[in-house]
Amino acid sequence: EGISDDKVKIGVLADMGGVYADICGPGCVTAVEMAVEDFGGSVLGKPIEVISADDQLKPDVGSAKVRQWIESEQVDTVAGLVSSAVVGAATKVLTDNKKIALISTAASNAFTTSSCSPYNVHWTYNVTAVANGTVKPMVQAGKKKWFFITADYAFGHALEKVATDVVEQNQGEVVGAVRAPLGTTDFSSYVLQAQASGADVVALANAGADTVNSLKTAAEFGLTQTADVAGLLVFTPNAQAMDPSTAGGMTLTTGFYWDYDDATRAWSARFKERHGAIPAMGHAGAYSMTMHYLKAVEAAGTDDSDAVMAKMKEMKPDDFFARNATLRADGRMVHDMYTVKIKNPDERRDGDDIFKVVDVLAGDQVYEPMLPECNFAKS
Amino acid sequence: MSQDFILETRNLVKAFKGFTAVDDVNLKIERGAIHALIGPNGAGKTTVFNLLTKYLTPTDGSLLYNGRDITAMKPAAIARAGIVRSFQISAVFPHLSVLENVRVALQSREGNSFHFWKPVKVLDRLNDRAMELLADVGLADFASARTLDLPYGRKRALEIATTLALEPELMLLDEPTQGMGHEDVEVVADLIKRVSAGRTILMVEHNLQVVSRLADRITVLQRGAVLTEGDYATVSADPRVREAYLGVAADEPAAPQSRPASVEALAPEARA
Amino acid sequence: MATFLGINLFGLFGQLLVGLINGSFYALLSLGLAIIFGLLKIINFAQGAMYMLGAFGAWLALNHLGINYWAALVLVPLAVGAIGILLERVLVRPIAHEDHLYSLLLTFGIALMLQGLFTHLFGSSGMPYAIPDELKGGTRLPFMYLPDYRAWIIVASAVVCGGTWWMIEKTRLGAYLRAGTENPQLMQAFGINVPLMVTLTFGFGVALAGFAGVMAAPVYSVSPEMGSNLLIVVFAIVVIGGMGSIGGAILTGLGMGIVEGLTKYFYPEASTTVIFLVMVIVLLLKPAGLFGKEA
Amino acid sequence: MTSLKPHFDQQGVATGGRKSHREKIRISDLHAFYGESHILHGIDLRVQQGELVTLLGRNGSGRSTTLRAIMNMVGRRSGSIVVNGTETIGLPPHRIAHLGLGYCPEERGIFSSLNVEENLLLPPQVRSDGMSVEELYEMFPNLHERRYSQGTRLSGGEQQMLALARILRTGANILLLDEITEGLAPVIVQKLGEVLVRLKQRGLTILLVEQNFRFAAPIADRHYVMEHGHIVEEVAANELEAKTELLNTYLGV
Amino acid sequence: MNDKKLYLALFILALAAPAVLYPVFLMKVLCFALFACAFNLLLGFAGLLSFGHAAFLGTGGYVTGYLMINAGLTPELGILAGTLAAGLLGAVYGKLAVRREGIYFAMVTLALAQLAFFFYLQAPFTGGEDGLQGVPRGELFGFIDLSNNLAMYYFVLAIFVFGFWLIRRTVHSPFGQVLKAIRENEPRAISLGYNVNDYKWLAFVISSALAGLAGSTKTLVFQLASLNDVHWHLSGEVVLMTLVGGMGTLLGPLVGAGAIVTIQNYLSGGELGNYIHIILGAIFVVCVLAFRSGIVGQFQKMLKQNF
Ligand SMILES: Nc1ncnc2c1ncn2[C@@H]1O[C@H](COP(=O)(O)OP(=O)(O)OP(=O)(O)O)[C@@H](O)[C@H]1O
Ligand SMILES: Nc1ncnc2c1ncn2[C@@H]1O[C@H](COP(=O)(O)OP(=O)(O)OP(=O)(O)O)[C@@H](O)[C@H]1O
Ligand SMILES: CC(C)C[C@H](N)C(=O)O
Ligand SMILES: [Mg+2]
Ligand SMILES: [Mg+2]
Repeated sequence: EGISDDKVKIGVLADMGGVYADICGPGCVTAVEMAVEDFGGSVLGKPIEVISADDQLKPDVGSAKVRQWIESEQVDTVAGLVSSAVVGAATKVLTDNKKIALISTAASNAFTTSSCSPYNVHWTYNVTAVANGTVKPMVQAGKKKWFFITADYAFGHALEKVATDVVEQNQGEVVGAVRAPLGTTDFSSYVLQAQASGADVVALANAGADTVNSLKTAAEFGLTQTADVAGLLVFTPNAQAMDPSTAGGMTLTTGFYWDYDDATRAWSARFKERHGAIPAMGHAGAYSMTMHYLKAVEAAGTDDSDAVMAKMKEMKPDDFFARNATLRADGRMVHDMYTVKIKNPDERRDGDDIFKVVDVLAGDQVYEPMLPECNFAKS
Repeated sequence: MSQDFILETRNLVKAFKGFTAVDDVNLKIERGAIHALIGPNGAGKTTVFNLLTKYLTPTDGSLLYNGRDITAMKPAAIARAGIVRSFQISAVFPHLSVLENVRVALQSREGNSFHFWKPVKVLDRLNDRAMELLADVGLADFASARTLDLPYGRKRALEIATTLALEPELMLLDEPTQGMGHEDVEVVADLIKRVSAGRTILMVEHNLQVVSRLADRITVLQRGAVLTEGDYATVSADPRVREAYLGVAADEPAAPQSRPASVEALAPEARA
Repeated sequence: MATFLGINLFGLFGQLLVGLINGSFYALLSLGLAIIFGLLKIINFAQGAMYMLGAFGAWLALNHLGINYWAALVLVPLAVGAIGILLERVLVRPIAHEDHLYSLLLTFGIALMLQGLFTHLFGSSGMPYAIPDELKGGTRLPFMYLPDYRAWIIVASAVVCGGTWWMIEKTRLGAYLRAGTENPQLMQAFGINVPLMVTLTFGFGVALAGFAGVMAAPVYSVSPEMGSNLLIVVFAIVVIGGMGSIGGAILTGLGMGIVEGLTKYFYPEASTTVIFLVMVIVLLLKPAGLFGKEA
Repeated sequence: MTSLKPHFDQQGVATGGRKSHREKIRISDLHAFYGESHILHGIDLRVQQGELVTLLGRNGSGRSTTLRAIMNMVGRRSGSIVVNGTETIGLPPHRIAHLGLGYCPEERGIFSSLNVEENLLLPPQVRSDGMSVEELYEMFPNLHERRYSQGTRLSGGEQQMLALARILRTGANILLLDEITEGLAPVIVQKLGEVLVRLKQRGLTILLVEQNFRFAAPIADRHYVMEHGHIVEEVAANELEAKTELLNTYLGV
Repeated sequence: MNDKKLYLALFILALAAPAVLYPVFLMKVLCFALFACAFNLLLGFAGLLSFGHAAFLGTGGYVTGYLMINAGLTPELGILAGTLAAGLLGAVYGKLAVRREGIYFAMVTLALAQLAFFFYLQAPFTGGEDGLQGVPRGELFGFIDLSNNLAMYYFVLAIFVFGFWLIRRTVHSPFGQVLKAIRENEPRAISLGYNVNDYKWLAFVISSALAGLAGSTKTLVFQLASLNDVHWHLSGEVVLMTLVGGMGTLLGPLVGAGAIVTIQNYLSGGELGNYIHIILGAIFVVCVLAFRSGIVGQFQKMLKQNF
């Protein structure tokens, strides 16, 4: 009972200098720190401490760090958590040690399905949500033939798979797919293959620079004129890196957009002031879930993981980020998602004005239903 | 077939891109002799040498060693079979001690060279033999010196000791006295004479003094082919040799000087 | 559509052409590396970072100085070359006489620092750089749509590579360079200012990477990581071509672009590995590389 | 012997109307170092125009180092080296060459990345009156025959010829020659002797390091004997006979 | 012997270390130290720069990990299997690589390692970039529970001591003597009748097997085998460790591995992570410019000068 070691210590594990650093790196640390400050810096009279580490996008580095935090630095929970590979390894260590994983940015849906755990919390989005959000309406609107340019690693494969399911469930057809190694600089070969396939939609099942580069090449080779190009997972920094004249008009799904309403704008302004750039969805998610965690600690009167977890699932998340939200028993936070269109150059006020929200998707329509075996409330 | 030849080349040819450096050479090296290979620059001496030691592969022809065809053997195998060459410039292991240099050579006949689990002490039983060899070449006092620090002539001596450690039947020496001062030339020449007992030596040498003193038989190469062969007197009297190599008019007598003792002897070597 | 053995020939032509375009970048980059290695015996692991500097240079020039693509094509390589000269004078020179391994580590360190610095300054997501208006659009070939800019890449790279090759292999200056690599001391005793020559050569090799960077900016995203991924591939190309062979680096660069392009078509997962497979095979069959002189 | 003897007296005859200094090389108190090791300990020597001076000594006595020090190719050097009236102790090597020096190194320094002809044409001309390529090919027919062959593919002796020929083309009028007869057939050595005499007659100044005393003796005007980095003796050509004993002890001739 | 005393002191320090330092950190240092020592056997004592040594570390790791998960081996057998597998791969790769010299040798090893990387990336059993997660540490000889960090630590220490001893023995053996001769003057060694390629090959096999041993052990410690273990960055890192410590010295790689792992550990925490590339890069530059003979090498020089 009470607070172990007389403090609540949160470790932020993120990519500080690699390709996802803009998506959840130093920014995630800032977001968590903001949450702690907004919470008042202490809980149940004990100080809250934030430490952070760079996982270098390596599972071994990340899991070793988490192990060290738990075994010798009294960390109570780990937030951030960017790349699915790292998160997979880190959550194993956390679960073994009964510590909570606050996953804000990783895309895989495995953490609440195939490798679900009573200590995983997955907050912002996942591959299913973005695939459903983006793919379903397009297939239903008559774009039946799909081609995938997929990042050749677990995340890309997972995204391609759920998207393929969505296409097929809606009587569409996948006419081809090509797996490009992570960090491919030249996509022209793949774009030509996509072009030759005669697809209506070429879906980019990749992330970060890969998305930016593949889209750029698609535009250059005229693919954007003969087919729709859909970025399945696009974070705001990536969207900013795209040439507005080619990206303009592209539809995608996101868990958060800074310019949605006054509440998001207010928080985002504070974030930008400290971080120097507008928040990506993982940043906002990290803030939101840290807040929720701390509230649960306060409500539970302890930082014991099981008690806190129970409280987190019992309390309803509700803030500028989590709209119409519930934290399911499997650890999946289900909330409103947004269909957005990338703005054309003439629609933009400035460099931060990139998305136009065109639709709000209810969480339970885009996230997969809970698997019975992951319903920890029952077992 | 009265003579015993340790090494024979049959119609040896080496052609480099559009250039035949060795052209149909038939050499016969008599067992126990000191055989010298001389000839103008670019005649193909070094190339023949490299062919004999397998640093080059013949374009055509064959090599016979003790009657056995060795044309296809690898360099290291040739060495183990008893043909060992010395190099033009100090081929020593600079950061090993003088003793270790010789020991490495002795070790190659020991059969424990792949034993990485044994302590190096097992090599100590080679020390006596190594010291003997060093004494033979006058290096006994330097056994523990670092080889790098030896003066040039001593390095040559060490190299010969190392070569002897392999107990070669046939030693190949490429310009053993090149770049040496007169003193060292003497020392090395004496050494060669001494170690030639019981083995065969084939050498390339431009220093005629050394050749005349040591060689039992001389083969003169020119433009890749054998010009003539014989002992020093015969060869040096051959007008073709004198024109192509020695560089004196055919009517002047050519003879190597004995030890120069006066300024008279300080004249160019080609002069009488 | 024309097919042969079940392969779509038109598709294949497209892939070959695309491979050639990529190969043009490889050729430029490996040429720079080959000059620096072949002539100065410096293994410049910072070459990738210089390529990245070239691309960022173009971006900065456009966004902060209002310098357009065409001017950047000239100015940025000069600037990158100047940075190279500075690096050579200040950092590389002091270890010029040490084992090659050290120059490799040093330049690797420089590359890390530059990459870290740019990530710190500009983030990791990359910057957009638009294709210059003059080269927007493209030509419809029977088998593919060839963007004008891509055609320009082939032309520009061919001119620069060819000119460089000619200069090194066919002129007196080139002979000085080649000889200077082998025995700088003696060249200096012949009256040639070798240190200056080394510096300028390094600068030139690096400027080539900067040039490639500017060329790349409109087609690949301008990001801090863009060079590091490319580097060991380009290095492999230099080795396959035969270290020290200038023509070898160029031809192998083009060739490997094509090999990689075909792999992307038939077995994309292996596209980043195929070059190493080629390297193993080549080195085992031809120790000094395809165009290298055997020792 | 007379046939090869210079046709002028020991002082030589100044040829050419150039207003250059009679004293071509003046070295005083030269010290040279390789890293930590102190090799030359205060060398003093001078060479007049048109003179052929040799440096004699045992292996390792510092003769090559003296030549290298003149070219500023040693680790560090101090003292004074005046070439053609210009102090060179502070000059970088490439500037020194342009004072009209031609250096033929002991290890020959043939470039393997260049063919024979490229090697021959490589060193920039430092003066206009060097020998022409045709003349050189005539002198060394082997080189002509192998002119498109890679430089280091030449035989040892051929490389030696190339190294010498190479600097004769540059028009350098002060030659620093290190063991140029090494590994050459007697017939070529003889020819080289004639060449050096001819060069001298053209007014060139030659500083020669030679192991082959019998080659050097008849053509040299003076000899310096070195030991352990010092100059221990200076012998004029006409004193040779008188000093044979002495030379014997120094050189073991 | 002075050496012996130093080793003994170090050993006692190592026995006591977990009382002060986090055992997993120490184990990481030991694993990388063994890796670097194995690498240095090639670079420092045979003059061969392998730029693909991660392939062996990774192979050891993957094989051990796979067998521990799927075949339920005891840790000692798992490690043995990983080591043998790495040695076997080393035998094949070595056969090809020793035919080339210098930078070409380095490039062949790099290229072969890239092929290995591709294999582990694509092979179905490796878990792609997730790696092989959740490798059990198991019970040593069936009764010592290694999930206890201290027990694991002493096991790792024993492995390291064995590896180090073997390297030291190899260096000071008849075989080591020949290696040294080959490094000094290869043509001469050939002319003395040595098939130099066979010697280089054996050194390569020993080195790769020991690198595999390090990888197997590391997998057990971290319960994870991942693509980073076979990535060329790691091959580069081991060069750095060796150089920082002092190549060609026995203790150098140990010191270098300790230094680099410590620095990385320190940098990966918190705000500094942002600068990790800049700082690591600066370390490279400073090392190369100022401390080329490495920490141990520099130290030895100082000793020589002052005594
Ligand atoms: N690898 C090669 N490629 C082409 N030509 C070569 C090669 N090696 C030697 N030659 C040529 O073959 C001829 C013979 O060379 P070799 O080295 O055998 O001469 P040599 O008799 O040893 O002469 P020297 O007395 O000058 O050393 C020379 O003209 C040389 O240029
Ligand atoms: N690069 C170097 N570094 C260190 N010491 C050197 C170097 N070169 C020569 N030495 C040393 O300098 C001394 C003089 O060498 P130098 O080459 O001048 O002798 P030399 O009289 O020309 O003899 P040789 O007949 O060997 O050419 C020798 O002791 C030699 O070991
Ligand atoms: C976009 C990225 C943050 C996704 C990440 N690569 C993952 O595997 O989940
Ligand atoms: Mg606590
Ligand atoms: Mg020869």
